[in-house]
Amino acid sequence: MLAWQILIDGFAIGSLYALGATGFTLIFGVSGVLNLSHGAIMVAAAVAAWALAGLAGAGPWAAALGGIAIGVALATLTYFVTVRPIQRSPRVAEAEKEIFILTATLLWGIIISEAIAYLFTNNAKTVLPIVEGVVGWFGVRTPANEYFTAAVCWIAIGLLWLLVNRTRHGKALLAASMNPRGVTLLGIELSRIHLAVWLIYGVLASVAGILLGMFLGVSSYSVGPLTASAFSIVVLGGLGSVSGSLIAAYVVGYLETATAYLISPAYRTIPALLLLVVVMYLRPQGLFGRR
Amino acid sequence: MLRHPLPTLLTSACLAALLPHAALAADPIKIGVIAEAQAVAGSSIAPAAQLAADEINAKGGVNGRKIEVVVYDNHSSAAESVRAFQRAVNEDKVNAVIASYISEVVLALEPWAARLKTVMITPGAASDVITQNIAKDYEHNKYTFHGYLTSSALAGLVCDAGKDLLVDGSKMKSAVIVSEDAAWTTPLDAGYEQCLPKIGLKVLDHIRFSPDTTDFTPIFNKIEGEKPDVMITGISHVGTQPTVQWKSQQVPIAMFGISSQATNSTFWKDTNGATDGVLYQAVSGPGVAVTAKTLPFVDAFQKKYGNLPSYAGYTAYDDVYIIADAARRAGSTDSDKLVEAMEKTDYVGTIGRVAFKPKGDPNVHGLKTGNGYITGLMLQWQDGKQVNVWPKNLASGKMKFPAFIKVQ
Amino acid sequence: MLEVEQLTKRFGGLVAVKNLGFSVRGGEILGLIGPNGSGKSTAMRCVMGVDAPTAGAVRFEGRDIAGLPSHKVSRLGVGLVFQHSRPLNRQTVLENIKVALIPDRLGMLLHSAEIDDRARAIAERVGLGAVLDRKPPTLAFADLRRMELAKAIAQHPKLVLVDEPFAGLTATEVAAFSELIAEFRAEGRAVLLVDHNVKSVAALVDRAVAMYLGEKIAEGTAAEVMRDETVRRVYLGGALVRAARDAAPAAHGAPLLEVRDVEVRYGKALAVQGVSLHVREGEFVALVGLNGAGKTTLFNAISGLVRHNGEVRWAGAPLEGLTPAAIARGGIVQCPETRELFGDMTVRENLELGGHRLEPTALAERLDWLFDLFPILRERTGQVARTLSGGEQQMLAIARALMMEPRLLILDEPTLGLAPVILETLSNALHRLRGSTRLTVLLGEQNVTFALPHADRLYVIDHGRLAWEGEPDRFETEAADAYL
Amino acid sequence: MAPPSWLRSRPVVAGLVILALGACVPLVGSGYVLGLLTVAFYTAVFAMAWDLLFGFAGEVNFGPTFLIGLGAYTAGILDARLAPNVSLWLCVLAGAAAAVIGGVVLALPALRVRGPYFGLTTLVAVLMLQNMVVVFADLTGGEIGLSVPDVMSVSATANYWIAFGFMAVSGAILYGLSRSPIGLVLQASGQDPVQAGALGFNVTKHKLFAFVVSAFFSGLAGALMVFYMGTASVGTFVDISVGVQIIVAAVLGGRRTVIGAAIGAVFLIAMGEALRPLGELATLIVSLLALLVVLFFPDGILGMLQGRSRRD
Repeated sequence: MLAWQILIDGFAIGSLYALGATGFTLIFGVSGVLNLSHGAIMVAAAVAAWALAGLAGAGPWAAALGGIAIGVALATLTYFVTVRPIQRSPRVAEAEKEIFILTATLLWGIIISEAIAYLFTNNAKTVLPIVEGVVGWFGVRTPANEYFTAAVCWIAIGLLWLLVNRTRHGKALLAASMNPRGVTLLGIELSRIHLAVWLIYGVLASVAGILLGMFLGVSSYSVGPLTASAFSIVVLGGLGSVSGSLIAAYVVGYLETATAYLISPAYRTIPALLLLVVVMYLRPQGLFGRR
Repeated sequence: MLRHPLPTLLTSACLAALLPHAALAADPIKIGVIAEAQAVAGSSIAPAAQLAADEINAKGGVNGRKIEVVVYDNHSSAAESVRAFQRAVNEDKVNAVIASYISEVVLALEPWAARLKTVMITPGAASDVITQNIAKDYEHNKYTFHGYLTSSALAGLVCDAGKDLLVDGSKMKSAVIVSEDAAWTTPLDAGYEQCLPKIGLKVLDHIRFSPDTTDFTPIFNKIEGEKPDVMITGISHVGTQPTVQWKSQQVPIAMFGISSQATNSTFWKDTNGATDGVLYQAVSGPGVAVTAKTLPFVDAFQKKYGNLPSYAGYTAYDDVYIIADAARRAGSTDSDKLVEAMEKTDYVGTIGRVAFKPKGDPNVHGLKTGNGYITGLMLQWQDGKQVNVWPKNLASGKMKFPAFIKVQ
Repeated sequence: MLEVEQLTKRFGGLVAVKNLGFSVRGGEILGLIGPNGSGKSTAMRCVMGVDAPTAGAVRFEGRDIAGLPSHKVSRLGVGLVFQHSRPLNRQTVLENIKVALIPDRLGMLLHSAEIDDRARAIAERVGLGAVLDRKPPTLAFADLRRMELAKAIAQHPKLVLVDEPFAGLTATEVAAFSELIAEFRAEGRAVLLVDHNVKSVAALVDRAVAMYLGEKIAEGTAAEVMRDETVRRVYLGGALVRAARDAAPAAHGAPLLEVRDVEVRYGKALAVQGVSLHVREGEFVALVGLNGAGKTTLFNAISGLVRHNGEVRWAGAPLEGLTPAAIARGGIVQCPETRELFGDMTVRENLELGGHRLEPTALAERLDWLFDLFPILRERTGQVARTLSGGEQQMLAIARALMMEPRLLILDEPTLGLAPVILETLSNALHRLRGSTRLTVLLGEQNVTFALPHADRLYVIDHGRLAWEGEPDRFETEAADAYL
Repeated sequence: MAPPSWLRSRPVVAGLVILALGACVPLVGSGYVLGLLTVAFYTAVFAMAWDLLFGFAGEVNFGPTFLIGLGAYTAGILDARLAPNVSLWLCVLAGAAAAVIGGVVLALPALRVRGPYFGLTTLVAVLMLQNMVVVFADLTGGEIGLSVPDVMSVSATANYWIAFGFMAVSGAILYGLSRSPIGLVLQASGQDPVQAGALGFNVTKHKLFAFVVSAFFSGLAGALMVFYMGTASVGTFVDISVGVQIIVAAVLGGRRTVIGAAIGAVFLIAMGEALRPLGELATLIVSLLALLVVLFFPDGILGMLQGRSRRD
C-alpha cells in the first residue's frame, strides 16, 4: 500500500513537473533561451485564474481558460520585451547574449512577480479545482484532482507531441530545434517559429501553473523556486531534450515523494539536489543529453 | 551631475542635517511603522496604527502632543527593514517603532533597537528568541517589546482550548503534531509535547515538514495511518497549501492549532473554501467582543479601509495606545524613560489585558497570558465565516466539521 | 623534432583522422594540406593537445605528448598561430602580446619591465610597432593576424603550428607573412603549416603532406604533391573530360540572377571582393575555386545569410531587405556544403519539410519524381538522416532543396568529402536532373572535373575575386594550370 | 612624462571620484545615509567579487550567495557559540576561510562544466545551503536568523569607515588584480580557453584562482556585514534574490570593469531607498530601470559615462 501511494503521488507531482519543464526545454531547444521568468509566468496564469473565479465570479473552466490567455499574453510579451531585442541587438556581442538574456528575463520575472504582489498581495492563492472529491483505489484515497492533474499534463504533452510530430507546422518547429539554418534555407521564417514556440510555451507554462494552483496554491513567493526547479529538471534531463526532461521530472517527483514517505518530509528536496550535483559532476550533459 | 543619485542623496542629507532638531513641547510623538504591505498579515499593521493615532489626536493627543505615524514598506526583507529602521530613527527622528509580523525581521531589528536606543514593539512575530535575547542582555536589549504571543505561550493557549473543546467536548484521546520545519515552531512543538499529554491527548507522532513542500499527500497519508483523533498544527508560511490538500484529499482528521494564514479574512477565497472546518488559535476574531474595545475598533477599521484587520492589525492598534500611554505616564519620549513606563503597562486593549513580563522572566517583555490576561480564542472557519468557538463566554457558535471528518 | 605515428581521432562514430603519420625536423617547414573536412585541423589540434587523440603516438623531441593537456604541450615548446582567435578587445595590442609572455604562475601580480621590453621587441619584429597602443577592434585584419603571430613568437616555440596562414590576406600581406614564417625556419624552428591547398603555400614549404578523408594521400615536395595523381583527383577530379551538352543553353536574354560588385567582410577579413556574375534562366553555371576562395560566402550573400555590399538582383528586382527565408521562398534555393539536414528526422520527413508549401497531391508527385531521380532515397525513406552515408546525405540535401520547386538551385560543394565512387552516382543524378527539367543551377565546386561536364559557363574564383570566366571547353587551355 | 596609463583609465578615475565623494559623506550625511551606504559598500564588494569571476574568468556564477552565506554564517555561528572567548575578527577570518574552502569544493565540480551548466551547479549550491540552514536550525537559527552577540561598533560613522575602507581596499586589490598579468591571463582564459591553453596557461588553475579570490572577498564581506547587522539570516545573506541583486548590480554597472560593479551596487541600493516613498512599487520600478539599462545600455552605467569618449 505504501508502494502504491508513492507510485500515485510521485506520478501526479512528476507529471506536473514534467509539464512545467517541457515548455522550458522547448524554448531552449528551439531558440537557445533559458527563460528565467518561467516561474513568474506560471504564477501569473494561476493568479489570473484565481482572480477570475474569486473576484469576477467565473466558473472553473472559464477561469482556467482566462488564466491561460493571460499566461500566453505574458509569454509573448516576454519574447518581445526581453528576448528579441537582445537577440537582434548589434551592441551585445554574440558570446554575451546568453548572460544578457538571462539577466533580462530574470528582471522581467521580478517585475511580473512584484506586480502580482502589488495587485493581489503575496498570499498563496488556490485556483478553483475543476474536479473535486476523492477516488479510493487499492485502499488508497487519492484526490480526484490528482488524477485530473496527471491526465491533463499527459493530454497537453500528448497534444504537443502530435503537433510536433504529426503536423507540418509542428515539424518545422522540431526541425528548427535540430538545425535553425536548415529551416531558413527551406524558406521558413525563424522569427515566426520563435514566436510560435513562445506561444506554445505560454500555453504549457500556464496550464502547469494553473494545475499547480489547483493542486497546491501559488504565490509570488513560488516564482523563484518554480524557475529553479524547472531549470534543474531540464538540466538533469539534458538541455533541449524533451524526452530527457520528462524522465527527469519523474525521477525528481518520485525521489521527493519517496523521501517524504520513507525518510522525513523535512528532507524532501535534498536528495534531488544531491542527485543533480552528482549528475553535473559525472555526466555534465545531463542524463539524456547528447553532446 | 545632479542626475547622479549619490550627490542628490548627499544634498538631501546635508539639508536634513542643517534643520534644527530640538524637541519642542508641541513636537508630535512620531511612531515609525515598518511592515509588509504585500502580505495580508502585515498589510493591516500600518492602517491600524494610523487609526489609533487619529483617534488619540482627535481627543487632543498626548500631553498636548499629536501622534504622527510614519510608514515604511519593508518588502518582507530583513535587510530592507534594517535600512528602514535607520531611516526612521536617524532621518525621521521617530520616538518608537512598531515593526513587522515576521520573526526574521524583528530579530534583525533587535540589535538596531539596542544600538539606536529606540523602543520597538512587534505586533505579530512569534519567536521566543526575541524575548530570550532581552533576558540574556537586558540592559542592552531592553528597548524591544514583544506585543504578540511567543510560540511557547501560543502552545499553552492552544492546549487550554484543546482541553475544553477536544478532550472534554469531543472525547478525543490522541493527537499528531504537524508543523513546518522552522525555527519558530521549535519552542511551539516543545510546548505542545509538554502540555498535550497534560490535558489528556496522547502524542502519537511529531511531523515536521519542509516549508517548500510541494505535495502534502505523503504527510497526510502517514498521519492517517497512525489514526489520531486530531492534528495539532503549527503552520504559518505555508498555510494555504496543506489546507487545500487536506480538503482535496479529504483527510478525515480535524486540524486544530496555529494556522497563521487562516486568521486572514481572505483565507476562504484564497483556498476556495478548502478551509471549511479548520480550527485556529487567534487573539481576536470578527464579531468577537474580547473586550469592550474590540468591536468598535473593527467597525472603525472596516469603515475607513473597507476590509477587516488581520491579527497584527489588532495588536498594532493596541501598540499605538500602549506607546502613547507610556509616553503620557513618562511625560517624555526619552527612550529609557519610555522603556520604564512601558514595563509598567497595564492596559486593556482589543485582545485583552496587556501587561509585559517583568525583568527576570525568561521571556521578559513578552505578554502575560492566561486567566486575567490574554487568553486567546479558538476560531473555526464555517461556511465562509470565522466563528469563535472558545472560550465559552465569547463563543458565537459551536464546533462543527465538514462531512469528510470523522469525529466520535 | 615532431613525429606523428598512426594518429587516429574519432568523434563518436565519425573518424576524423585515420592512421596518420608524418614528421617535421628543425629548420623545416612542412605543409599539411587537405580540403575542408579532410582532418588536417583535427590532426593539428591533436598535436597541440587541444583534442586528445583516440590512438597513435605524437612524439616531440622523442617524448610522447599524445593526450597531454595543451598548456603542458605548450610549455614543452610547441606554439600555435590561430586562424581565428578572440583577442582581448579592451586591452592594447601590447598587452595582448604580453599575455603570451606571462609565465603560468599565480604569483605574477606586477607587470615587469622585462616583459614589456620583450613584447615591444616582438611587436617590432612582426611589424606592429606603429599600433602598439591601439585596441584590437580598431586594427586592420592583417595586423590582427600579426598579433597572433607575435603571440606565438613570444612563446619561443621549437615547433610552430600555423593554421591557414594566408586566409583573407592580400598578395602583399601574403608576401610579408611568408617572410615572417621563413624567419622561423632560419632560426632553426620546425614549422607545420596547415592549409586548404598546396598552391598557396607551395613557395614556402619544404615538404607537404596531403590529406583526404582523414588519411594521408601523398607526401613529398610541393611540386611532387601537386603532380600527384591522387591529389589531382581530389582537387580537380582526375583528367579533365568535357562531356557534350545536349540542350542548347539560353545564351541570351535577361539574366535571372545578377550579382554586381558584391563585397563581404568577416570582421576585418575581406572574404569576397567586387564579384559580379550573372545566371540566365535555364543555364547551368559553375563557380569553381579552391576551398576558402569565397564560393560559399558569395552564395550566402546571395541567399541573404551574410551582410554584404553591392547589389544582388533576382528576376530584375533587388533582393535587398528580404529575409533569407523570403529569398528562399522567392525561388533561390541553396543546398549548402554543410547540407544542414535535420539529423534526427527521417528521409521522408526531411523531404516533406522541403515541400512544406506544396499541396498534398503535388507533394506526393514531387516525392515520386525525386525518388526516381535518387532511387537510393526511396529505400531509405524511414531511416533517420543522421545515419545515412555521406553520399546519401548529399543526395537527400539536393532532393530536399528540389522539393522547394526552386527556379534557381545553388549547389554548394556537393562533392565535399565524398568518395570517388559516389561522385559518379551524383554526377549521373545531376545529368538526369538536367534532362528532366529546365532548372537553372549555380554550382560551386572545387572539383573541376565534376563541374565541367554539366556547366554551360564557368567562373573561376580565387582569393575572393573572379579570376576567369568563360566556356568550359576553354578552361583547360586558359585556366587549368593556374587553378591548382 | 605623461601620467601613467592607469591614471588615464576611466574606471580608475570614476573609482577615485567615488572614493573622494565617499570620504566626504561622514561630514554631511546623517546616520541613516551612513547606514545606507555601509550596506551599499558591502554589496559593492559582493558585486566586484562576482565581476572578477564573470567579467574576467568568463564564468556566470548564479550562486554568489553561497560564498557570502558561508562566510556570514560561519562567522556568525562561531561568534554566537564562542563569544566572548573569541575575537570578532577571528570569526571574520574564519568566515573568509570557510568561503574559500566552500569555493574550492564548489569550483572543482563546477569548473568541469561550462555555460548554463556551471550556472546551475552554483545555483544548486545556494539551494543546498538554504536547506542546510533550515535543517540545522539549532546551530543556524533556521529561517528566522541567528543573532550574534558581538558587533563591530555601534557608531554609524565608525561602521561607515570600516565598510568604506574595506570596499576601497577590496576594490583596489580586485581592480589591481584584474589589471595585473594574472588578470590578463584570466581574461584570456575567459575569452578563448583553447588559445589560453595553447599559450601555455593552465586554464583550470587560473579559474580556480579567480574562484578562490572571489570566494575570499565574498566571504570576508559577508562575515563583516554580519557583525554590522547583528544578525545573520537567509533573507539577508543566502536567498537567491540577494544573489540576483548582486548580478543585476554588476551587469548594471558595467561588466568587466570591477569598479562598474561597485557603482551598480551603490546605485541599486540608493535607488531602492530613494524610491521607498513609492512603497510597494519600489522594487518593481528598480527592476524596470535595471531592465531598461540592460536593454538599451548594454555596457552599463560605466559604459554610459564613457559613451561620449568611446569613438576611438
